[in-house]
Amino acid sequence: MSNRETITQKLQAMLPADDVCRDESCQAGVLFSAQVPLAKLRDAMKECDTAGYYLESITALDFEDTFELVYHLNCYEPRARVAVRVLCGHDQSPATVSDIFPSALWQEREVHDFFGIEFVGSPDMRPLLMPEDADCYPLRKTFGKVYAYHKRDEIYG
Amino acid sequence: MGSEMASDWIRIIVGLIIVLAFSQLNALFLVWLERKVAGHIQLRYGPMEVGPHGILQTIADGIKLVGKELITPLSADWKLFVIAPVLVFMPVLVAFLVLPFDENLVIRDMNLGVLLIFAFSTLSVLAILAGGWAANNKYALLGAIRSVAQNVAYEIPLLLAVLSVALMTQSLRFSEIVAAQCRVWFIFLQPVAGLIFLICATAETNRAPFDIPEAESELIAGFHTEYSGMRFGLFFLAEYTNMFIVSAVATALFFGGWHGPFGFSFGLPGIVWFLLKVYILLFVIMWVRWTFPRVRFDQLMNFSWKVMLPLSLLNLIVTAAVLKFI
Amino acid sequence: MESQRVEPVIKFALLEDILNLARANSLWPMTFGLACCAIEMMAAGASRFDLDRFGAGVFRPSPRQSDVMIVAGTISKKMAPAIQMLWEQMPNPKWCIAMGNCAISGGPFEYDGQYAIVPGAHLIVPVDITVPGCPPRPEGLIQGILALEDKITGGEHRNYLRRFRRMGGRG
Amino acid sequence: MAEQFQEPVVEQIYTLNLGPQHPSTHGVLRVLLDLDGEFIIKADPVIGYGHRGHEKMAENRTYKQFMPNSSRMDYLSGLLYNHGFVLAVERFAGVEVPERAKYIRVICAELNRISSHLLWFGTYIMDLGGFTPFLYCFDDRENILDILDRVTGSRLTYSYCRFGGVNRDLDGEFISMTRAFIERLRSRWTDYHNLVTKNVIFIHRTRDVGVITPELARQYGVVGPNLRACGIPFDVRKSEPYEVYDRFDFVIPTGTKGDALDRYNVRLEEMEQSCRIIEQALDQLPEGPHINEVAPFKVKPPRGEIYFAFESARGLTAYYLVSDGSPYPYRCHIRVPSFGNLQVLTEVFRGTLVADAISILGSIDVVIPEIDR
Repeated sequence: MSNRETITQKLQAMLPADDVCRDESCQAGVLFSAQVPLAKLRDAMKECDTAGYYLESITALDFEDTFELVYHLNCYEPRARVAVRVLCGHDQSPATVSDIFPSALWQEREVHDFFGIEFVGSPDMRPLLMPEDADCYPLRKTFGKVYAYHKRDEIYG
Repeated sequence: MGSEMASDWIRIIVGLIIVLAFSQLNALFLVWLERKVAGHIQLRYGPMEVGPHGILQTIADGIKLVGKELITPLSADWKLFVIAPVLVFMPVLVAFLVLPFDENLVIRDMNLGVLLIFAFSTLSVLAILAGGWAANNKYALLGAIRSVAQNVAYEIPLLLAVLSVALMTQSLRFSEIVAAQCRVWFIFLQPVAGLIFLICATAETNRAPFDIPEAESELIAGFHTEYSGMRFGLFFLAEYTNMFIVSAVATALFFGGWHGPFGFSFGLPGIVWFLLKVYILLFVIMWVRWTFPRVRFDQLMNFSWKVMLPLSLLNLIVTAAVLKFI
Repeated sequence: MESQRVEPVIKFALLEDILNLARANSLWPMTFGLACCAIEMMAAGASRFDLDRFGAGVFRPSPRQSDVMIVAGTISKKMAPAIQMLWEQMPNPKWCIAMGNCAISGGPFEYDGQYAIVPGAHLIVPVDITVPGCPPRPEGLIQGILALEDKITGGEHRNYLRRFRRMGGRG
Repeated sequence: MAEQFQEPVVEQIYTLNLGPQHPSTHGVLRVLLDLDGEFIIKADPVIGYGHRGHEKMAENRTYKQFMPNSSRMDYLSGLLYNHGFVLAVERFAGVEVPERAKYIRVICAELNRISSHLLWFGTYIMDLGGFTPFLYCFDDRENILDILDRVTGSRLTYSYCRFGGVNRDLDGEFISMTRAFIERLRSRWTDYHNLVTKNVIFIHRTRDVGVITPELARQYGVVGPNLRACGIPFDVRKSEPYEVYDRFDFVIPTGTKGDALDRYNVRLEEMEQSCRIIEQALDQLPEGPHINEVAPFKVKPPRGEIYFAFESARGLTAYYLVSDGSPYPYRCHIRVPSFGNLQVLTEVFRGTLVADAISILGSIDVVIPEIDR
């Protein structure tokens, strides 16, 4: 069984059925995206790690009501990209996955730079791209000039 | 006796002045030549605009370096820092005293001439160490350490190679060694020693592919990272003068000095033959520099201790045996 | 910074002229690139454009041995202190060329609310010549270096050593 | 070398600050090296010296206004980034592209890939201390720039693609120049191989240096030629074919050991494969318009998001765009290949020599402003 089938089954077993949406044509670039609760993030990532996936990118989206962390994972097979999405309130702190995927360390530092999201348990939260004495989180929608600041449902609803 | 002493001293002083002028001008010319050779190897021209074909380029560089601010870093050991560039140039000048440019064109023909050159050229490594240490810069220190290790490693096979030549001529006097080559150059009788000498000489002068003490892509500028203005210029000139000296010694020891090939001089004076051969060797050294990548530090050491040293020892033993039994 | 240059009490006119002539024709740039413009700086030093023709092709990696700093690229706020330090490490007399729009004024990256860059090299080091373009072509950089040479000698007609004439014709 | 490396006594360690101004850190990378003699105990790359805030800028301007930024992130393969961005927005907003434009884009993109690899080749040999191949490569690269200059009007930072096509059509002169260039490049391989690939010093400096195992590559998300050098044939042009890449016959070169020599060989072979793609594209080049004239002037993708991956010269690159239905992106994240490729060095550097570190850093082929964005 290929990696992409394994991970679909595992995630479907772990999560409620409508939280995993699969798109065979990969129109939006991902095979399926899984809406994972914050507490289960590390479990989902461990499943991906054992299924032979690698972490492609971590990014955050800033909405009026919440942050959303998007983890893109991929393996060396055609059209197998997975998006693991985690809703994370403005005052919540997700757990680090840098011990599962070493590459997450820098990407979490980057997210911390830009959004000010603290990752619990991360060994190293120094600024990565911003200067050492930076005091702003530039990619938050409250910083600088922005055109829109939406609630999450206005885009994904 | 007294007048002989006096004339000797006059000879040395006049010689030194000539040597100073010659070595400086020659180094400037060599820098220009290097840039032209590099340019033509690299599909470009090199200096073109300052003087015809850029011949005045290095003179402009020199005047500019004289006019630059001399910076002594605050944390440096300033006595050593100041004296190191002078120290690196001094042994170079002494070496010119015994170089046989022509049969009679030598400032002081000593019976230990070969030994004198190598004794003094070893001093320059002290200057490099002093400079790199005094600058209190990590790159400079790394460069100095590498330089010392490299020089010690390559001095030994170099001297062993020279020793085989000395065995053949039973002399350390340049004039006698050159005179012995009037028919056949020693490069044909001692090809292994000649090759070892050339490789070690390239390493001794810190030229690519053995330029690890000043490896630009690793250590910025190596031991002279902190040097500015004419102090840097002295290191630079010393490097090129050193190149000239090793080429001249190689010419005298292996390529027949002032003799033409196989005893035919084609009516040219000895000094022309000598300089011609020196410049051909210099060209080869430049050619090598612009062709090869740099070796790694440990590979360099391995090459010296595991290949060059046994080879040169073997060569010496074989030479001695052949001389003894034939 | 211009105001800090004090006129010397005694002027050695001829000596000063000779020194300036030598300085102008032997501008060693520092090996130092920040972004896109650095590639065009490398191209200017490479075969087709060959800065070495004008004596400016000796790229020195150490600031102690270089005469001109070519600020080639965007100056981020994190990088600005490093650039200032490099400038201070260079021995006098020294010059600075701001290459590319980013180094001149922040270029395309300067906008209302930009948080990451310093808009212009002149804010941290004294700039002598600006070479506009995004990135400037190598010809542009060569033009800038020739202009700097002429600035040092006090006009192209006084640059006796260089045979090429920027304004046309050969000397 | 690693087997000679032993854990050192703490007092003997000293820290070397490599960069941000250093001849071989390719821009403004800074690496803090803990050294024991010449052995590296710990490497801590410090990045961000080229941070320009591209992602924030994207939120401040329309999709079209952001287009020039795309090629300034990775300036060595600017056209590939430009191409990728345009493709992402086109797929997102559903803009039709004429056939001819697709081929033109592929030709120009592959030319740009060759120029990027050529520059890497030159600078890598320069990092190893050989200066001359660098100038030979620049000479060849100038020929590509001449060709691209003709149609794009720029030497380095191209904004050639448009939503729905390309800015200018190719002419016959372009095609003949490209064919002549490929001919010339192939004749140059012998020179390069004689000068570099067969050189004993070069082989000793690269073989078994900086080995990246497939498992290490997966953990750190290494992509592109560095991944293929470990023996994994993963290339977005094959696995998720975009544009017209599925119509061409080309192979993905792979290595076996994942050392610097393998990475070198893979990149050299990739240039040859790019030449093959260009030749096939030139043969198949259809007639027709080069731009979709009815493409909307102001692109407004629907609400939602897209994650579009493409293969830049350094590996898998992706644009992650979130739209709220307005002409301004709500969020634009760029997944850059050098990010993972550089991070793996913290592991690979351990126990190597300073000279090897330079060699490894060069062989990884990072572009710092791309990481810093």
